[in-house]
Amino acid sequence: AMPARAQSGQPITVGVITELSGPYSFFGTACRQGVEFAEKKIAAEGGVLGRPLNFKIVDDQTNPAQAVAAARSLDVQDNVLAVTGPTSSDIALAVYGYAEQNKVPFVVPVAAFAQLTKPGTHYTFRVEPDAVGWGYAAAKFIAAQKPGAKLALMYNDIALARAIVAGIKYQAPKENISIVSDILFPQGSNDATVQAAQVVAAKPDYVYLATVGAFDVTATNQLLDLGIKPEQIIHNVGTTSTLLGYGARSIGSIYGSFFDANLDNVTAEGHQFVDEYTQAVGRIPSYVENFCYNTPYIVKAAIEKAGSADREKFRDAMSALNMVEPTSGVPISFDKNGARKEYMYYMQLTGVAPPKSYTAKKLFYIEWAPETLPVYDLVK
Amino acid sequence: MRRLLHTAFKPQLFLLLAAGLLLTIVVRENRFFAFVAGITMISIMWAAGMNLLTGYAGLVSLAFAGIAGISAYTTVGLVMRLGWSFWLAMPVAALGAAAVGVLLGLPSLRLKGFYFALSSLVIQTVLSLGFVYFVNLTNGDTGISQIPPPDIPFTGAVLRGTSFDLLLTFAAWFSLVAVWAIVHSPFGRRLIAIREDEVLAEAIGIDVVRNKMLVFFVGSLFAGVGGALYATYVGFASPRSFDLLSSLSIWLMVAFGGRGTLMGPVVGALILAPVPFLLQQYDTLKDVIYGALIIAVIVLLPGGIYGALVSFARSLPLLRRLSTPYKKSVPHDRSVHGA
Amino acid sequence: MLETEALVIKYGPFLALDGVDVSIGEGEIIGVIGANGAGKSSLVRAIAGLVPAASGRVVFKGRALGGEPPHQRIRMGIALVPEGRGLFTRMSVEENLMMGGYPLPSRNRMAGNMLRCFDLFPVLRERRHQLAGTLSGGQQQMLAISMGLMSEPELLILDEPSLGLAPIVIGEIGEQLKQLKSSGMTILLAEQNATLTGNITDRIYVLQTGRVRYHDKPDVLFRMPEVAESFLSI
Amino acid sequence: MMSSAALLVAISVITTGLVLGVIFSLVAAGVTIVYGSIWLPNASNGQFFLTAALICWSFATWLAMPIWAAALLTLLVSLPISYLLEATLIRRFYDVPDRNIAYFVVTLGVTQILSGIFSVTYGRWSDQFNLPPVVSGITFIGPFPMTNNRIFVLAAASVLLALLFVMLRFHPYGRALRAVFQNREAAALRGVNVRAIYRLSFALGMLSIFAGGILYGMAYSFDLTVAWTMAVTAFAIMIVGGPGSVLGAVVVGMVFGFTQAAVSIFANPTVATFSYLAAMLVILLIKPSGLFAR
Amino acid sequence: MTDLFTARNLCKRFGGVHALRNVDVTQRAGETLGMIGPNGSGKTSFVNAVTGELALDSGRIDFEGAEITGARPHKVADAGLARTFQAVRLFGKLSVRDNLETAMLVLEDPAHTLEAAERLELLQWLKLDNRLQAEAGSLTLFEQRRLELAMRLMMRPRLIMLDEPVGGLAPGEIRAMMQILQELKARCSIFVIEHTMRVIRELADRVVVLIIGEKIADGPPAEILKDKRVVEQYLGTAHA
Ligand SMILES: Nc1ncnc2c1ncn2[C@@H]1O[C@H](COP(=O)(O)OP(=O)(O)OP(=O)(O)O)[C@@H](O)[C@H]1O
Ligand SMILES: Nc1ncnc2c1ncn2[C@@H]1O[C@H](COP(=O)(O)OP(=O)(O)OP(=O)(O)O)[C@@H](O)[C@H]1O
Ligand SMILES: [Mg+2]
Ligand SMILES: [Mg+2]
Repeated sequence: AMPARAQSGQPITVGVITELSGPYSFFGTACRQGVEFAEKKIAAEGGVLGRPLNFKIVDDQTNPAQAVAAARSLDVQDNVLAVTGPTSSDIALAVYGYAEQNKVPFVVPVAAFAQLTKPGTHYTFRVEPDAVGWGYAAAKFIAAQKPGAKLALMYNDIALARAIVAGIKYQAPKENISIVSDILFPQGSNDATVQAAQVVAAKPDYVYLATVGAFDVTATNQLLDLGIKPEQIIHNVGTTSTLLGYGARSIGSIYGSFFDANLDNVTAEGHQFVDEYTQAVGRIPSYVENFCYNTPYIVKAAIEKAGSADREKFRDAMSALNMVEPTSGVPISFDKNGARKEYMYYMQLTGVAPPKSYTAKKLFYIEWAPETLPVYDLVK
Repeated sequence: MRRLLHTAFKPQLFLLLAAGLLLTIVVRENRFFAFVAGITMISIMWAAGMNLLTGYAGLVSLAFAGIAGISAYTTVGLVMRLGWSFWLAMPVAALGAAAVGVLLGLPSLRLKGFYFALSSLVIQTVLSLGFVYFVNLTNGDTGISQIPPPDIPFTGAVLRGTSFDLLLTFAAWFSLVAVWAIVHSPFGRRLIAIREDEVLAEAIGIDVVRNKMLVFFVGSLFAGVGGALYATYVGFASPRSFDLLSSLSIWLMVAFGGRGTLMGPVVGALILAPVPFLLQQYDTLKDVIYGALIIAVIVLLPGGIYGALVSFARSLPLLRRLSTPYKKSVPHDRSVHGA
Repeated sequence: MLETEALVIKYGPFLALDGVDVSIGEGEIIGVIGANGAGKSSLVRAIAGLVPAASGRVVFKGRALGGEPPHQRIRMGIALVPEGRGLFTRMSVEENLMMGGYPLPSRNRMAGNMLRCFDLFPVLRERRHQLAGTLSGGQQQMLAISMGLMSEPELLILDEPSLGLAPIVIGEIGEQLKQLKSSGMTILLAEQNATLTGNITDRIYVLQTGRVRYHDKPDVLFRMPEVAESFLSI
Repeated sequence: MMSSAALLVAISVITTGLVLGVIFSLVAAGVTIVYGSIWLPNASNGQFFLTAALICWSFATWLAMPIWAAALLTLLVSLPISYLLEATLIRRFYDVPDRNIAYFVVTLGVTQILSGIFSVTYGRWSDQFNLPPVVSGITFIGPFPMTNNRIFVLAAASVLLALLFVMLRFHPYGRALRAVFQNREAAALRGVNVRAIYRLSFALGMLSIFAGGILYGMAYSFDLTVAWTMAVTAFAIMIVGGPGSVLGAVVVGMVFGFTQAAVSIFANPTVATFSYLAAMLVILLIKPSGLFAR
Repeated sequence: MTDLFTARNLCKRFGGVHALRNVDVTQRAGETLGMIGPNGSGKTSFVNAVTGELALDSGRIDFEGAEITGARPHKVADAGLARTFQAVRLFGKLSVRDNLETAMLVLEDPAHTLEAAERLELLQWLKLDNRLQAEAGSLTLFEQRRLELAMRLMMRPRLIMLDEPVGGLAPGEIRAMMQILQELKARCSIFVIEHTMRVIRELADRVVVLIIGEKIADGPPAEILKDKRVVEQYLGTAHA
């Protein structure tokens, strides 16, 4: 009875602009799943302020112009409270421009661009820690594992990877890590054998991979072919499909993460999410789905804090927000530019059970404040 | 120039302008449709330029979007970094892009027919790689966001909302006027002559090299101006906005509407440009519908939609003057041209 | 050998052939002459299967030809050397000749025929490796005729073979055709004028705007002033 | 005497160049045969390349077929697909003027449809796909360990290319194909069944594109983005090599393969990529009809 | 009479083939020069060389006192030297009018129209005035040859080089064409390649004979056509 009455109010709508087609359709769809799960649960829990909380999902076709158009239509046609959704960073940045110019609150679930929260940002909030920070964390992790380690870098010519590498290169000297090989792949590379050979020749302790999509798996396999040990390979992050893609031979390899079903900090609700998601999709969720699942809760919390569905009030509530991820208990708060308090896990793959799941154990956890490193000098 | 003014006052072109303005006014209340209309106007402009190259000069250049991109990035750079006025930056950028366009057109001097098209496809990929690679100029695949709309000189105000839409409508209309003027000028005739038979063209005193370079310059100007407007209108520019797919879709508007006719590309743009926006809800079917649409048209009306309309159009005096009829080439393999 | 019966050919509404009857006997050389647009090419193209007959029929060796496409008709023994020569400009002379012998079952027959063509037109032997497109106009014509011969046709059809040839070569070709005739080949010759047809043909059909206007032995025909006037060589 | 490190890199360049080269060549050969006879610039060749890999993957994962069976079956599947396309879309343009343009539009439509379908199906299931190795184990070439799987891919592709080459060079079909390309009516008059040649070329082209896709899937894990890169590469190779010339496709394909393999040796891979595409344009300016065009 | 154009020892080889060997040709203003020679003797190559289609190995060409060696075809046309092609070449898909107007572009005077009196009488003379709307490709060969001629005359050339102008025409048409060429003399100088001796005999003031790329004779038709070598290697006894 209680929920029924609660939802009597007229609905609050939040726009979700994400990649349901085009090159990023995989992440967009995964993200949509996460959002929809949360939407259902929130509805079941009685919505927010006694009003239903709806998420209107629009396909941006992995195309900036489309994304901007979508933002515009959500803004002016559906008059949404806020927008969220993109998983591809340049798409997110396109929407960012619109959001900041038109004063539409924008909650970015999975996009690691520091630019999304550059100084002066007012309406945008980034849930995922930024890429430069990933690099920083990697350096910290490697130093903790093996003082004075020799590190090889392999990365694609994409902004995300360049940002990560910038972070590593900034922190490495401080941790006296020596970078023995630094290999950039043009976009559309097919083969990494030669580069792998170059890496082998440089005799590193660790190889840090910031490559994308299928090429990431190819590169990994070719490193292993040339005799690099799984334990020496560090993937920038691990999503379920790639971790399974690496296959049994790369058990022991390391990857960065922000949420993992195998972590022991996963809450009851977290486990419920993991189970339901696995049920529905046939694959355990990774940090991507997790961020997308948590985002509606962040929105909900902010609305409750604001006590109304007014954009300005909502925005203020967001920046003053102080909560924990319902799935993992990791704290969530944003600085004045909307950057989330940074944190990162490093996990080690201990087993794979394709196509459904894998097991892994935590090696390392670190938290730090966004201002710890000069992010915006490192990436323009 | 005189000719241009002269053309601008042709009643039928005025009618077009009126129609365009009307559309802009009608949709102005709904900013979403207004935005889609705006993009369509830019597409019309691009299609017009592409048509000049493809339809009249017979030079299929699939590096078109790349050239638009060069102009866009230059404009943005000049405006956002050097603080130039858009109205100074845009022409400079467009001219620069046009110069590059001429450069990239050089292969067409040796490569005949569709062969040039295929090589331009490769050129486009190189440009795309470039946009990603020269991070400090283009901000790589991150793209550049918060691009300010054009300023209104000496007022400190900026051009936004409906006034910007109106500007785009004018731009689109003007590009049609320009194409019209060119096609009906000696230059236009030379282009057609070159398209039909280069050797004969030279034998009757037409400087093939010079005219080809010229048309690449003019065509690229359309690309450039369009690019500058696009970036400022969308407020964002990234390599994805100016990639091979963009080139192809512009070219498709021309082929779809009808090559070598003034109105064909307009029709093409009016139909194809809005499709992806209006189908945003149908993410699973969108591409299939788009593809099927293209195939259906080319199968049913090989001359493009407008090509099919022309015969009918001839019966209407107004359209007749608007249409340089679609010409089909002789059914002979040596003319279906290749290397 | 071959008859056309009330053959009609239309290009859209345009009537190119309007009920033409010609008959060619075994081992004859038949001429078809007519001004531009008279319908010579249309006639021979119809016989070769390049254009469909709107009505009427083509009977070859007692058998009515239906919709057989050119590639089947050449295997029946009908070879057309088309107007405009139909060469493969970016292939060597040799390769062109090989294409001429495409229907032949055996390679050595191909080789044999090629040698005969080289004897017929020695210049082709010199130029065997030159691209056909770069041959002079006349050389191309010689190559075209040779290609027709390569497939050992029973009926060889030539559409304006004398086009662009030096007078002496026209004479030679005349001689060659006579030889081919004596070796039992049947030949149909479409020409603008009588320089070639005049002295070697058994009978001549004069086409005018899609109809057979006259049909008789050359000497008889050319005694008619109106024929002589418009077709006798200059 | 090279240091073993240098040797390792050197051999890796050679082997990688070969593997990439043969796959490029195979796809380019498919493209060049089709364009070099029907005047059909198949914009969807990349998508079909991908289709092959995906079909093979589906057979292997869903039907749990042994990989070699999956591969063969996929090759077979290409035939009905070619036939369907030929019968529905390709055939009707055989007599159309400017048909290369018409074909480009049509195949772009096909590309749109296929990529649309893939991005909402496979694209949503995974962001990368892997085929199990055909053969396991590693063979040492000097200091360089090469997986037998890659050796297999190299061998298989080479055999297919050899077959194609021999067929086009020594079988009358090869000459007939070029003849049809140059002057279709004349070819018909010389006894060539033009439509049969068209059909054969199309099927043959699709077959080698499919083979390329399957072998690529065996050598590398792949995702949907591979389609466009491959499409452009194949066109580039065809232009430089000359239409209809399998030899050209092979030689230029190899050059492309080796260049890509060697780029990382240079200071800056992206610049290297620019430079070889630029080199391609220069070659075209010098010999517009393509290196091996007749 | 002044020299209209002179070609000094032109040489052109194609691989082993000598298309032209030290060919010297001079034509005076107002004179009609004929060129004959066996197939493949280099006649077309000569024209191509003069009009810039073909790059020479060596040699020098002057037109109206100015050197045009190696000038691109459009420059040559600009200079007032027009040529036709052995196989008729027109903008087949365009109308006769468009063909003509395109040919007039070279004059670059904005005022010019097809309706200008001088042009109208030209068209009447060539009997094209009532075919203006027809598609050039659909004309009969004879009409096409006339259109080709008209297009060149639109360019107001001083010299026009005709490569086998009566090739493929029926005898009646040939007579008509010869009549046209006779009248053409009044308008500009003519250089004509032909295999039809009557054309040479009746039109040419002087004939040049090429054989295997070499000039072997040069003189008035009457003598040349009796020349032993010409008869043996080109005309054949039938014609003598
Ligand atoms: N493909 C076609 N479409 C339309 N009309 C055509 C076509 N081919 C020929 N014609 C017309 O048919 C008539 C006969 O043409 P055809 O070529 O048979 O005459 P011809 O005697 O061969 O002339 P020529 O001596 O010029 O070769 C001509 O009026 C020509 O214009
Ligand atoms: N591009 C080329 N490559 C090789 N050889 C060529 C080329 N062009 C012409 N030739 C050769 O040069 C010679 C002269 O050719 P040209 O066309 O000038 O002869 P022509 O006198 O015009 O003969 P015709 O009277 O038959 O037209 C011929 O032997 C021809 O084969
Ligand atoms: Mg004819
Ligand atoms: Mg000649």
